[in-house]
Amino acid sequence: MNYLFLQVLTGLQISALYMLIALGLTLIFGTLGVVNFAHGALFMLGAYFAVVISDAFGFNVALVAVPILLFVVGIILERGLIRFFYERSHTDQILVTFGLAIVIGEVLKTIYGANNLPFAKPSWGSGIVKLHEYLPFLEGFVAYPKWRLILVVVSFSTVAALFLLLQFTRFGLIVRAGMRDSQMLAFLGVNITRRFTIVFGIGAVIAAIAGLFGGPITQVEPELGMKLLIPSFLVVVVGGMGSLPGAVLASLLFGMALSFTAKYAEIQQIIIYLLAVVILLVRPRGLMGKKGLME
Amino acid sequence: MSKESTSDVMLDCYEVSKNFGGLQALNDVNLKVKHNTIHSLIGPNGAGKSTLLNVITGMITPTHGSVVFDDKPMLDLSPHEINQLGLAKVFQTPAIFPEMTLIKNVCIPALAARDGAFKLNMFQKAGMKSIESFAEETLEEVGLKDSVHKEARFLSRGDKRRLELAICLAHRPKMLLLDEPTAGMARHETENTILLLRKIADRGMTMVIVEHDMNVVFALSETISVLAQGTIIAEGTPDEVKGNPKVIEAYLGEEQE
Amino acid sequence: MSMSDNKSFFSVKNIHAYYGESYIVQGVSFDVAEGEIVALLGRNGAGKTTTLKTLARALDPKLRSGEIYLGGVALHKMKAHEAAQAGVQLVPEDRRIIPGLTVEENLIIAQVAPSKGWEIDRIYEHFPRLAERRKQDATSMSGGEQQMLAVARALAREVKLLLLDEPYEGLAPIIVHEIEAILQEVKKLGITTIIVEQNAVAALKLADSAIILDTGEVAFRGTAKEVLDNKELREEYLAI
Amino acid sequence: MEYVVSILKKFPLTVFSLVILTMPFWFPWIGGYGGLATKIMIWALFALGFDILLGFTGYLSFGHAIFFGVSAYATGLMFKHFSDEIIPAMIVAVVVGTLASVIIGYLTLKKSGIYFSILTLAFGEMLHSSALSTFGSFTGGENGLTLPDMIPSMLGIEMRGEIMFYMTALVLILGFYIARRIGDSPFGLILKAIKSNQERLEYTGIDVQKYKLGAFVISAVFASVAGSLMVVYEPYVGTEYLRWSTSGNLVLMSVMGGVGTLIGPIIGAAFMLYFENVLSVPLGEEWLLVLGLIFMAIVIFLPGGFTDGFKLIYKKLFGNKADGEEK
Repeated sequence: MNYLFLQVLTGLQISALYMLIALGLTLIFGTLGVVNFAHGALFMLGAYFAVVISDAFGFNVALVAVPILLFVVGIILERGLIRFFYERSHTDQILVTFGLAIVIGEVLKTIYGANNLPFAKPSWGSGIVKLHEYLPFLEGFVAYPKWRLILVVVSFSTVAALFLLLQFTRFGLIVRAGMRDSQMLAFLGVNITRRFTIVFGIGAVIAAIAGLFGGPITQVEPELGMKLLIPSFLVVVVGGMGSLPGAVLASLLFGMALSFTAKYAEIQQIIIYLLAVVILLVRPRGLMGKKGLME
Repeated sequence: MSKESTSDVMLDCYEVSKNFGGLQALNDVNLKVKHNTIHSLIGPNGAGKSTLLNVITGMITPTHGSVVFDDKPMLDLSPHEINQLGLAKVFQTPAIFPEMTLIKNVCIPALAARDGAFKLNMFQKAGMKSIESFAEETLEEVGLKDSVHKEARFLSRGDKRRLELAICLAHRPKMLLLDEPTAGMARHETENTILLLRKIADRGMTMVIVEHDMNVVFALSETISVLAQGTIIAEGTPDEVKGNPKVIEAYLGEEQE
Repeated sequence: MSMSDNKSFFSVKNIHAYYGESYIVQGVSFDVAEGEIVALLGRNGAGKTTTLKTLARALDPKLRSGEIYLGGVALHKMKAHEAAQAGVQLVPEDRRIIPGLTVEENLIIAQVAPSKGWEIDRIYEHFPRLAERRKQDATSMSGGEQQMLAVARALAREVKLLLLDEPYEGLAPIIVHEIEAILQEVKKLGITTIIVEQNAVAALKLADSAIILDTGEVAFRGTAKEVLDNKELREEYLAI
Repeated sequence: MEYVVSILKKFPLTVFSLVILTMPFWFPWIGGYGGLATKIMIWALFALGFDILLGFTGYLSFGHAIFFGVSAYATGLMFKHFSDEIIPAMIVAVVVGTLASVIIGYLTLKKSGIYFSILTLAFGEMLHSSALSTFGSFTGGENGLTLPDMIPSMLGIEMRGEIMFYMTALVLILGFYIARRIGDSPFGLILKAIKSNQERLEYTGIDVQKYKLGAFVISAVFASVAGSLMVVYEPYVGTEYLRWSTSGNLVLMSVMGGVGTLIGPIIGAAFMLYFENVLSVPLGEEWLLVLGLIFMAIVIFLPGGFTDGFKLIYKKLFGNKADGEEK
């Protein structure tokens, strides 16, 4: 029982970070139709900002400042670069955002060097949680790092918040409608491009949250963006491009697969790629993909 | 005009039905197209004409029914296999290779006819000459001789449709499917197209034409099938169809006396 | 209705529009009086839908030159959402009901941007069928009901110019009569309307006047009756 | 100038060969050195093959490091366990790379667009990860496959220095010749049609799937030869040979040079290696940043890459005289 519980918990914790990054990716793809290879770089930017700001002013300041900063960065990127690529091919989008990812990575390397920046957890997030005290079905002593639990909670809360925003607000209604038929919305007088700019900003904010809470677990170094982008992209594609529930489902699947193969390093190293390849070959549009997208 | 001598059927669609998530696009459609005839398919928008064409060309699989072309069953064949059997489709919006010159556009089907669906002819240059001169002849036939070295995307819309016709002819098909061959053409272009199609048909080509322009339909067809709401409501010669009250109600519109 | 005092309430001056490199609308000009209902006719491929989309200021087709004025406002300088806010309402071909949204959400979304037309309750009064299905996924409705919703969605906005693209397309004859009845009701509202319909006879029943397009140019402008009475004209351009 | 261009057009292969074979004489003038010239040849070959896939068919593979890397490992293992003779090693390497491409191509080419890119990326990372851990005992794991004191030879002649350069240069010239022949052949015509309008092609009686696989395998053969030559040149197999970054660099150089032109990716490869090894000295640590910016600028403003840039400049300078160019 203990073993199973811990495996699942670890699976959730691994999923949590993938989920956050994949969520931003798929949100941007689903609304703007842009394949953003720079999304990993945005996440990395979030982690760097988080380190720098919490070193100077403490983590609690970073908690507020980093999402705001990334929102601004997102808006600037969308207005200054991405919007010119709406009409270009997906290949061109991949190429330009790939270039952007390199540039962001190199800028960070130039400023902060190629080495890992130490990311100190805030005092309220360090230490362990004695799970057996709360969960009677666990036997003996079962502890788990507190920060990892926080990451899981934050991640699922972000998913829930995004879901609520999209499902129950007027802004969400417009965005959902825009994902399905943005041209018709324009015919109804809605300035959908302005909303889409905000969506890009929200995608960047989610990347900021991932950086804030994921940074202390991963290492904060200039390769981080690409390192997480590749599996996150797999999550998005396996989930079905543009499908938010698909991204959640696929990240859970990946997290569990990684957690349950932990004993067998040889398999664990390749399990997500193997899963991705098999799923995509069986279900070409991913788990919950819609017909006609990206084909 | 009907040629009684060849009563054999070239294309036989038998009880074809297609259901798109609850929408019955085709409902037990039977369509027999005879050798060396021009058979038109008319009906209001949304009646299922494009669906039927897509079933015939292998783009979609019907829920039920069978399609036999030249005595060979065609369901489960991929589009290129159907094409290799001798059935070519002229699309409604011109489907061409926009970045290529006209001659190259037409060389491709000529190569497909000569080499089959796949051939590793990577080092071959010889033989291209005969292909090219054949392509040129085909372009001349549709009246595009003067622009063989132009890039296809710079053609006018009417010329793009001619080019597509040339692409289909270069494969030397047994049967042509034409989806609204005169849509978007000016009056005189339409008349030229009628003459051109007539000329091609007279050399022994079987054609299925989907068309809205009744002038074109009546000028060309030996047989007309009228599709409405996914079923064939009438079939016959132009005169028979013109007078059919069901057809007037569903499609031609009530004539105001 | 103030038809006579404003002969060029809506005015199109020499517009040229392209789909990519395809030149579709080739210099179309016409005027429409306030409250007038015009049938825009022509054979398939004559450029009718492209013209309507150009008037609604869609991104594609691209308007390369020409001017469009609605009540003196220059639409040709606007984007689609600005034109819609200025009072242009397109009921597009194939209806474009937004999938994944309920009937009610499809109506709410029409009232996000200024200016509002009918209140949703008023729409439900006039379209009881939609009221019954307000919570249903809109694209699960029948074609006729979706067409009803498309018209209702336009009325949810303040409409100065209604553009109807093939309102009868793909509908069974009985349903066509139903939609016809609805459009006759709409006609009483006195909204300036341009209707594109391949079923020319049905369109002319509704319209005061007609424009016939042929390969991207205006081939005829006159009253609906003139078209119905002129057999040659119909054969030449409408093939009926 | 016009005269120069007309010669270029009439004898592209001769001009190309002359430029390549005289490289040891002129390359040092601009700061290059012998070893770098060889490395440029190898990457140019890799990029040249890639252009048959990306440039002709439009399929963007993010996993071409697979074939480069797999064949590099095969070559290394042959050297380690068999002999230092390069001919058997290279034959085995190319066979292994080709087989891999047939399998992976068959599985991935049914998808297009982003799905194809991501699937090839996934295959690449899968192999990279498994080389690091699963097959670590064969591949040397994280350290790469080291071949201490190995000097590969061909028929007893040691392959290093200028001999290695000329051998590689000849392979590249042969590759360029083959690629051009393919480009002019019916096969090449059909590949280009895939990029132009795949659907039309299917309705024109062409088995598109097989042609795509053909292009994929040909590009993988080029990649395999390049990967094998890399180990001959430098008897060591780095783990990064299989990594996404190798595929990424390949994409960078192809796009910068100009895809679909064959010569473009070669120029792109030369530019990138020259940049990395020579210009990086004055630029210091930030050279990759500058390269990234150049790449972005090209994607944004000059989607045709350097070759398109040359054409534009030529047209600007010589106006209408250039009209005969590039139909």
